[in-house]
Amino acid sequence: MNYEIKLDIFEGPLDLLLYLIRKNEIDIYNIPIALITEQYLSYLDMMRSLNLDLAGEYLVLASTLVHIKSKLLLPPVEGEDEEEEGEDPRSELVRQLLEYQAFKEAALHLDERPLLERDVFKRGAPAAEPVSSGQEEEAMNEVDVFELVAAFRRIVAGLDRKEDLEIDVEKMSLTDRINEIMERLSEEGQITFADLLGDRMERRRIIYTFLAILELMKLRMIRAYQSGPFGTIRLFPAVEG
Amino acid sequence: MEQKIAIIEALLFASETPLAAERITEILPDIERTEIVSLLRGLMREYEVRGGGISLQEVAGGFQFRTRTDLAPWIRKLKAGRPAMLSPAALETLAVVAYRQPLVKSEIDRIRGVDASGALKGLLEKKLVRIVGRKDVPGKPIIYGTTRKFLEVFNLKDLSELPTLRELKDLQEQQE
Amino acid sequence: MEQKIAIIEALLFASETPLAAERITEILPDIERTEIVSLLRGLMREYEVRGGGISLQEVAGGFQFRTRTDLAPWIRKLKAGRPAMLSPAALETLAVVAYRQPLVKSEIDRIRGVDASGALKGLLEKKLVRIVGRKDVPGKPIIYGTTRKFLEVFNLKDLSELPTLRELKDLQEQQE
Repeated sequence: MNYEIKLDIFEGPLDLLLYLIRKNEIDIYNIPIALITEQYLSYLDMMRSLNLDLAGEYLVLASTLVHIKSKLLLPPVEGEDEEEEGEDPRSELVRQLLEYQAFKEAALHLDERPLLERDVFKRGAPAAEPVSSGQEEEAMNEVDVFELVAAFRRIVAGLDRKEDLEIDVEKMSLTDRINEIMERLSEEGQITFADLLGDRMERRRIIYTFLAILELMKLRMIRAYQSGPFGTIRLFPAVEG
Repeated sequence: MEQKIAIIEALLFASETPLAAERITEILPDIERTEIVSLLRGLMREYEVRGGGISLQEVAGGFQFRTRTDLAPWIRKLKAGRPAMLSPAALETLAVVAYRQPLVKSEIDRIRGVDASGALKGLLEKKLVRIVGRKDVPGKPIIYGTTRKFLEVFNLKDLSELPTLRELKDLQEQQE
Repeated sequence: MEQKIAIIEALLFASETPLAAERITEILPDIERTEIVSLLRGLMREYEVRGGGISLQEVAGGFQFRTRTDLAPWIRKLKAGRPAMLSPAALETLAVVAYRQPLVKSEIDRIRGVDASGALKGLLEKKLVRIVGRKDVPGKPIIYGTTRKFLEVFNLKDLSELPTLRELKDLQEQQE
């Protein structure tokens, strides 16, 4: 049998460190780094000997601890900045630990609340559906885009040929402009190039607006007229054929 | 109120189906079945006398809380404005249009592997998808794209804000 | 019971999600909003005094009938299934998102000291966390926040009801 046990006693290296601090009844503001580093490393050894998969983050914190330890051993360097001299090499780690501890507590508080479907329950039966008139305009729920990507991913996963997975930001920007132009044209009937740019005269916006117009002309979706050289460019929707 | 009646009331409320007296006896084995039945009848009367919006009714071999029948017009009003949910087929079609626009229907059909006509019609009616134009190829097929309402509903500033598949995959990888 | 209270009670019972006073005002336009709120409070008190299995609670910006907390053991027996529990990793991630929102994933990773991808995806799927937008910095990372369902599940009226996070000020004070 494989030892594919996931060691989920600790939520990560910070959690392990907090555990060691508590176990040794240490003041978090005055961590004896040598002792804690030794215990931390021996814990990692134990995890390794059990063939447990060790997340990279554990090793990162190990090296941080060793680094702090060595800094504490060095005598204060002469000529160093006044402020730097007083800085405890442990303070950044302490700050991180305290922040993490605060959220760990917050998580426990969340879990203590009366949770729906655990401690409190809503009406269980689905409400009897009264026949809707169907006349009113349907309101739309705000749908999370996560569901949309997940849906797209499901389809793409089923395709033989792998579709191009990435969003082409350039293409999307162009499509945004095309959509905007068509919507404004259907509302306003005609529009000038300057109107489309508005006050936002950014280089990218100008380029994409211009490309969108070219694309729409190519698709025979719009017609563009210019009142003479350097004149105003007016856009009209092409008559649907 | 007596604790055992409170428990029965909570069970009736939380149950997904009409609750039979037998089922309650299984959960409260210390109480006789006959007592449970009389407690249920008492509860029914209490709600009837109270004349509130909820009544306890005997249906399909069990007991269930329901809204009073004569209040149906208001409930209908509540449900009428209810936000419509997109069906999985609609959501998939919308996803294809959103990520691949501007595109023609045959492209949607090809990617989804089924005919998308129905879903597409629904999305057009909901004004999430619109006709952008016609492609300049034989047959002049209609080109589709998403609308401004699509951005509103999905809380997006613009299309380039759509999450990429890679971002979703990155979230997934740590799963196991 | 007065007819308007009965209607409100029926609406609360029929609604799938917590019902806001505003929504009730839309359905009963002849009643002032302030009156509706006081009728709701009255109804809450009535259920509390009665001490039955159901109580009316203010949650996620609305009002909703729920079973009394102390009766959960019996309802769990009825539902038989294990209650949906969140893992410690999911709870920690959720706490970070709830208190620090809107925020990007790298911030969650930094605070927790581990990669939060798996937990984050689980929370997105459970609809406790949602994609709010993208941050306007290089790479345009996705911004996350909590949902209305988060408030509903954790029995919170709104985000301000979250207990205050133990301040990190302690550190500075200790060092002085």
